[in-house]
Amino acid sequence: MVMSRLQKIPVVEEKKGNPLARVFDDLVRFCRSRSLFILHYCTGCGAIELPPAMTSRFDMERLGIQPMVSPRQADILLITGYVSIKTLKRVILTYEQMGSPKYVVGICSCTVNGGMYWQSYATAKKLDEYMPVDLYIAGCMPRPEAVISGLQKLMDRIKNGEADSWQDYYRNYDYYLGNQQKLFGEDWQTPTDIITEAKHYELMGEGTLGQHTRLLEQHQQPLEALEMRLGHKLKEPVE
Amino acid sequence: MSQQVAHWLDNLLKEIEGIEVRRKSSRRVRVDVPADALPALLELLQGRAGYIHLSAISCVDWIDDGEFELVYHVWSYESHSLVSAHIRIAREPGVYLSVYDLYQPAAFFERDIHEMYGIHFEGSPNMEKFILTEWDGPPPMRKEFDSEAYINEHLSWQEYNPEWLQELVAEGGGVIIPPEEQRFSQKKK
Amino acid sequence: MRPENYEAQRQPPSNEYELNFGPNHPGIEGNYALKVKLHGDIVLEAKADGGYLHRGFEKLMEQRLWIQNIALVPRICVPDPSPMELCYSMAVEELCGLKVPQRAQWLRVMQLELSRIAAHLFTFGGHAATTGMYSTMYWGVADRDLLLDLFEEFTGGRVYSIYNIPGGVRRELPEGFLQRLTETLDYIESRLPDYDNLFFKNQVFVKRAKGTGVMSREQALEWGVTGPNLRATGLAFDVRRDDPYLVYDQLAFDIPVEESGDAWARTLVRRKELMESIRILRQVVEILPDIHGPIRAPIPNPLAWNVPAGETYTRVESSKGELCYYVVSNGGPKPYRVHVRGPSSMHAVQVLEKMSVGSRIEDIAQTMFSLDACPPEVDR
Amino acid sequence: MIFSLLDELLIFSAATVLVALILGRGLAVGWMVTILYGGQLLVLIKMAALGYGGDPIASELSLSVMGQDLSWRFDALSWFFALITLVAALLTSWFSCGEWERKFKQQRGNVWLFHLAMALNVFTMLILLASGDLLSLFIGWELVSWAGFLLMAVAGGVATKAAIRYITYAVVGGMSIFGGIALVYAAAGSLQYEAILIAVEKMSTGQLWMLVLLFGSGFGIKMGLLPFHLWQAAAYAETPGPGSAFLGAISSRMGLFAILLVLVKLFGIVNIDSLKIPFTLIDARDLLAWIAVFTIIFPTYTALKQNDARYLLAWHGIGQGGYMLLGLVTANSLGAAGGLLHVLNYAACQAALLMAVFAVMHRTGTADLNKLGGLVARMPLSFLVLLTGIIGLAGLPPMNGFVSKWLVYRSLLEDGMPLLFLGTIIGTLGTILSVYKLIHNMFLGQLRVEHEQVREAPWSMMTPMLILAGTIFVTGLLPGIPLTWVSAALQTIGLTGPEITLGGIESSSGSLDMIWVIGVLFAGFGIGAVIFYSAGPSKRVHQLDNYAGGHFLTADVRYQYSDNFYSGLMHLIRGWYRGSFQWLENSITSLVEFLSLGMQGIYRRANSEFYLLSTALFIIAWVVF
Amino acid sequence: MAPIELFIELTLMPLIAFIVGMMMVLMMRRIAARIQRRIGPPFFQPLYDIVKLHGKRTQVSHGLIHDIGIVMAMGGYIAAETLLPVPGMNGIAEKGGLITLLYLMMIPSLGLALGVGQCANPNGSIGIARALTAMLAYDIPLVIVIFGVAYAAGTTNLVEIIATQQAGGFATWGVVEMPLLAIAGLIAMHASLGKQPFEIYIAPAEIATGPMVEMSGKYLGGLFVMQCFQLYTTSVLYVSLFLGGGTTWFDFLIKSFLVLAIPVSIAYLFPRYRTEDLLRLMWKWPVILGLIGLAFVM
Repeated sequence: MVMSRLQKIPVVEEKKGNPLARVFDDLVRFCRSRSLFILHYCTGCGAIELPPAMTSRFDMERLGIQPMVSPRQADILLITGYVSIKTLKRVILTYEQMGSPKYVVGICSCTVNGGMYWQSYATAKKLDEYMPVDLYIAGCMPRPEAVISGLQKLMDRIKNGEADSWQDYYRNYDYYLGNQQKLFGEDWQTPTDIITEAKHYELMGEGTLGQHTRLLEQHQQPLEALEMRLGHKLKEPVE
Repeated sequence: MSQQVAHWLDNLLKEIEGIEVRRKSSRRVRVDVPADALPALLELLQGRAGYIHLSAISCVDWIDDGEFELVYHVWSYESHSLVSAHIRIAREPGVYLSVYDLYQPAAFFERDIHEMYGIHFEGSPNMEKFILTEWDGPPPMRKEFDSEAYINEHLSWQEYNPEWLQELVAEGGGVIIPPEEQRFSQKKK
Repeated sequence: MRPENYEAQRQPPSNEYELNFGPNHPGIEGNYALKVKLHGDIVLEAKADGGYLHRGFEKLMEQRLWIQNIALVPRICVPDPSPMELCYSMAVEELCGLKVPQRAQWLRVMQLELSRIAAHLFTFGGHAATTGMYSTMYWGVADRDLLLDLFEEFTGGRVYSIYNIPGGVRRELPEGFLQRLTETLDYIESRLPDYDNLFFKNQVFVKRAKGTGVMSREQALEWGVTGPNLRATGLAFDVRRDDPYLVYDQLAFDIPVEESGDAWARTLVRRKELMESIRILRQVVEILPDIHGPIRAPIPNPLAWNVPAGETYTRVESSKGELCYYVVSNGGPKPYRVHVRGPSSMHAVQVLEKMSVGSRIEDIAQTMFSLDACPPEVDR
Repeated sequence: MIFSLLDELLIFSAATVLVALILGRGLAVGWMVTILYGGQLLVLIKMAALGYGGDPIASELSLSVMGQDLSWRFDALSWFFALITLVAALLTSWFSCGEWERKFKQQRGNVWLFHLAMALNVFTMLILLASGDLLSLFIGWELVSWAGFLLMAVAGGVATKAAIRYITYAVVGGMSIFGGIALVYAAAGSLQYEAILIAVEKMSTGQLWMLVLLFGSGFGIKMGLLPFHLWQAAAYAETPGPGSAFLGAISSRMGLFAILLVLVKLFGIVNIDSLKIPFTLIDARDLLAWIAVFTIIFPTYTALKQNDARYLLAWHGIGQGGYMLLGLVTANSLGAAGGLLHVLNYAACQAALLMAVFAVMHRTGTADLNKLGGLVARMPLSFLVLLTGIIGLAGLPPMNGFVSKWLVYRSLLEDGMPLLFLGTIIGTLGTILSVYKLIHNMFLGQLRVEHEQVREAPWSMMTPMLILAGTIFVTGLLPGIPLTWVSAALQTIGLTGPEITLGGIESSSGSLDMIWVIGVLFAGFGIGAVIFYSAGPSKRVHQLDNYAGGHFLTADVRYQYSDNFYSGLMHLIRGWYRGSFQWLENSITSLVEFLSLGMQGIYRRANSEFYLLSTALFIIAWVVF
Repeated sequence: MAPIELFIELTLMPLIAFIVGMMMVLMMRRIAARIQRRIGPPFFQPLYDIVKLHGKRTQVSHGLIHDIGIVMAMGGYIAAETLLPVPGMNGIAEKGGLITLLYLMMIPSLGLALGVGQCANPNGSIGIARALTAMLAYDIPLVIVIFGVAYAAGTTNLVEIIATQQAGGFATWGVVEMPLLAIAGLIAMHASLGKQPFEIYIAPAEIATGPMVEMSGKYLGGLFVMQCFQLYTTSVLYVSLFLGGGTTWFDFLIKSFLVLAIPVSIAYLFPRYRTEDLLRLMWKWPVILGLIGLAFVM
């Protein structure tokens, strides 16, 4: 179970000695909890209960929650229901494109265990095999009230600094990648280079590298950023 | 009025050989034709009887007979009746003619049947995959495709066995499912 | 697709470029994609890409009991689930030769029309949002919620009501429900002038919607367009009237028609249909108290129910168009084959592809929403 | 005989031509010529006193042909133009040395002819600038025309066609000027400036009209004024790299110089102002102003449609000429200074821009805006130069283009000419639109796969580009330096300059201090940077790691939005590109002139609101409906 | 003026602009919520958003120009605020004037355009192309208005323009003396805010928020900051041109908020135009009004 596995990982949020820095950290965490941008991505049928939650009747904006269009802008990835395998690839790409701290909320029973599509060949059953999930809101489909109260719970956890499962994706990338490879085939890769990113942001963990990432490196030519370059000798342009 | 129309239709349909017409209700007519007579039938229905709306093409996999059944549902906006034309084609090699030149909606249904059943329609404008573009297994709607086995192989389930339940079971309570009745996901692989 | 092509050596030197609409795009209804090739802002080629919502319903239904499938079918079309239940129930009834009691038929009509109003309000919201008018969306979705409250009250479910079962309906109406239904209808009607002023008569909207996504009646018939989209091209065809089911032949309602066949006409047809649905519901409210009797026909033990062998094709007018089920039974406890023909399987794929070509990038989203395409119906 | 400084300059220049002619086929001729241009520039700098109001320097050489005295001398105006010419020549020649030359040779280009043509151009331009009377002016004029032709035709092929079109125009222009000179001679009996100045006072309106038309159209052709602008874009764009930059920077401005000399200095703005068009209320000066405004608008919007970077810039070159003329025609201190300053500013911008474009072309082999993209990661310095150039060209702070355009705007504002003002702003907006298209399609967006390995341009090309970029910035920061020269130049043609400070100008009705503006701007950038960079590190990603509606991007697909860049705008204005100037080129009817005459006529009755209103309504009706 | 005093002014002016701008964003969102029958965000919501975005742990950059673009977007506005006189503080308004201010306000757009360009996202590029087209649309009436005001005041110095208006109390306000120009200016200002029906360059359903599409974390935060400045600058400029600036902070802020409330209230009642409809509208009515107004001024 993912939750128990998560608890085994030491949380490396070292408390800074400087009280000013701590106050600042608390402020940022507070703001994070009060300003949540949801990605506008209807992955499944639970999305039908999001417009009511967002619009006049339940008005999520009063809690600082508002929808955003592209993954770059968003904080929360709502997996609203079953994810078909085709969608799951996009969801993973989208998740990797989002800026951390990012939170995944699995809405509907299907994200927990396949729901009523447990027999279906086309849907993934266990979302947290492929990406760390912060919160499940079960139900088929959960009412807007449930969605909002779930998000409020998430807000509390963000404020207390507990919702950091996004770090788990970096620290245990090998595990997630392994599951992804199992489902999508060995040559699975996304344009986002999680390993370099983990190194860049100092988020490497024991589980970042492993046999699956080695497999990935065999297949993938990592996409290096197009850094500006000047003067140094390069290969002759391909004619 | 629809009764009259149906009689008129009967006369019209006699022009096709080997046809069997059954009127199921005042607005539903079932027609069974040999596979090679279908294009002629549809042409007749569309051109002379006003059945211009192809409502759907359904496919049934009669695996025991080794045949696919294709059902063409056409509707007439004039006589307000629906004709379902049934044909049977051999399961192997599973090739049939496209009716796209008669009915444009056929393109979608034929494409759908192609990816779900693997039947190839000759002359259809687009036989590319649409829904299962990233699927490399066999056509899933065929009866021989066992989706549970596929899931077993590729996917796994969340185990739900919290401590309180374990305690309950240990005390002799809870629901204990005999192994043979367990859902396959809980079986040992 | 799988990004194996990163090392490609060259790009075609061309003035065209590609843009992906969806699956994660606000201009797309649900989880669906449209790959377009553009020059400037003119669409040269559009390719629909579905399957993101594929669950293999037809396969699933073959693996489950007849009665279990009732829980499955509404999920095929999320914004307008009730016709799905009805269509499936009608098919099973036809195979078993079950006679549905009168009261159940009236209750089903009530559920269907409520669902139609809810679906149309939702569509207006979505359509308005594609043109940047979020206020209509906020209003429409909020007002739809009142209808969902009614659903919850008489069926127990907000979105997926699962109210129809083969043989009738599941529950009797609660006390005083018709009164509350009337009040809600009054409220919705009183809101309509506001919607008119904000949305339907809004000159900017009219300017954008007129001439967008035009199809002629001939094209519509050729492409297999049904429902409000067909009626917007001037053909008064409605399954409820022309291939009647339930008690629709006992109800008085008009079939609204527009001639121009563009996004504006389609919106207007829905707007008028909403009025007609309210009219039907008012008739139901009037007649229903006088109809007594059982609400479902007796059915055998549903867990061991072998439906007689046979096949049937049932049609229902959903809010999006003609919805059909082709059900085959081989006399077993599970359906041998269920084929779902959702109206959007035409609208969202071929029609959208054809109408997008030559249109502008501004209008793709509007075209899709004005067709009221529902991707889960396509993907199943 | 003691040579004056001017003689030294001319001899130096002639020597350069000789060196190019004789040694041109040898090695490193480019460097040699470049050094010689540097020498000429040094001599010019020795004459720097001219730029600060010093006395004119005459040449010792004077001839007498058929009773006409020919003389040459330099004053502040000539010095100002000569400075731009020589700096442009030095830098473009520098640009051409080394790698560019080698590649040009590989592509079967004639380097010898190229350098010779450049040197000839410089030499003839100096002669023109030094002319001391109308006859020497005419001689210089013709020499410049033919030297220009030579340079344009070097590349052969399309370039020759364009050059022939140019020379046709130029010959017609020469005829017209010759006619004008003949008329002047008939009236004044001499071609010396002093004699003409006296004669002008006595001339009849008809005569003066005739002269204004003859000289105006003759010089206007060189400047690319409407409706004589059609030759210019193709001719400049097809000239080989550095030559194109040189011509683009200064060549057309010879026309402006001549207009200043003849129309402003000899005939006098006041006299032109009094030339009323019969039955209308506009005069020749308004006519010139409106021609200038239309010269801004039409070529700029033609540039917007170009898909070749060189053509885009060449069309802008025509448009920018309008600002200079407009500023000078307003003839108040701010406007004239703005117009003349714009010659310098624009020359720097245009040379930098064209060099950057040719640097890209040197590396990628194309200037087609649809075949480029994303090059900022590979050619960052060229990007920087192009960016500096487009900011200058579009007239945004902190670059120099802003100062000169600001002066022109202010002068129009003070004179109360709203429609002219509006016209210039429309032109500026069009410039902003098209230069963004330029930089976006070349340097921003998706890097094409075949450009993955492209390198930055070599230093022999980069250095002059960077010098120019620096010039653009410095003259923007300290516009007082060039404004002093401008002010001195204005005095020689009888106009007064504005009150100058180091950072701009002082004026009772709103002053400009670029040091403060730029200081605050950069302080703002600094604060912005502090806010931005304090927010934690970011990580660079590859461009294929991008939002595409949730899809995976692949490198073999083109995602770059480039062709028909302003498609929304084009939906409205596409119909307005009627190619009427092409038609005009064939038949000499001038529709635009007529329209502008009509509009200006109504407009000039400025006190009557009714006329203004009807003008406005007329324009609106014409433009919108 | 003492340098230290000037320095304080130059620091305070952008700071105040930012704080007031955040309140304006809040007002905008609250007005939207009211029209949509909602409650709307809490008071500090704009601040929460900005702090959160700046506090993101991972941020995605597409290159140096992407970074610099955002810096330019913020910095340009910070600089522009010092040219915009507010009660008691003139900053360097006298050294730049109206035309400089207008041009300085284009710097953020230019920066943004460059930054977005490097993201290599076609949605962003289309968005920028549309934004520039919109600029071409609304700048033409705006320029007529600016010309009229500057001509009537006889100066481009904003301090003097304000002083002229304040000289005779309400009767010498620009809106009283030049009502037609004031109306044209309001329309142009509405368009420059990029709210519906002029919201062609964000257009989520068409081009997925256009320029913002690749902006994450501090990049998006920079744009939020820019939006605060934009709202402040636009409304304060309008107040300075037509409503006599402010004598005290109280009436100055009231005027600014009221002016901004007009376009914002209109915005949420309309869908967006197509690009050419926007152009046609902006080149027709505001220009006609502006020219007639101009005729009265001349």
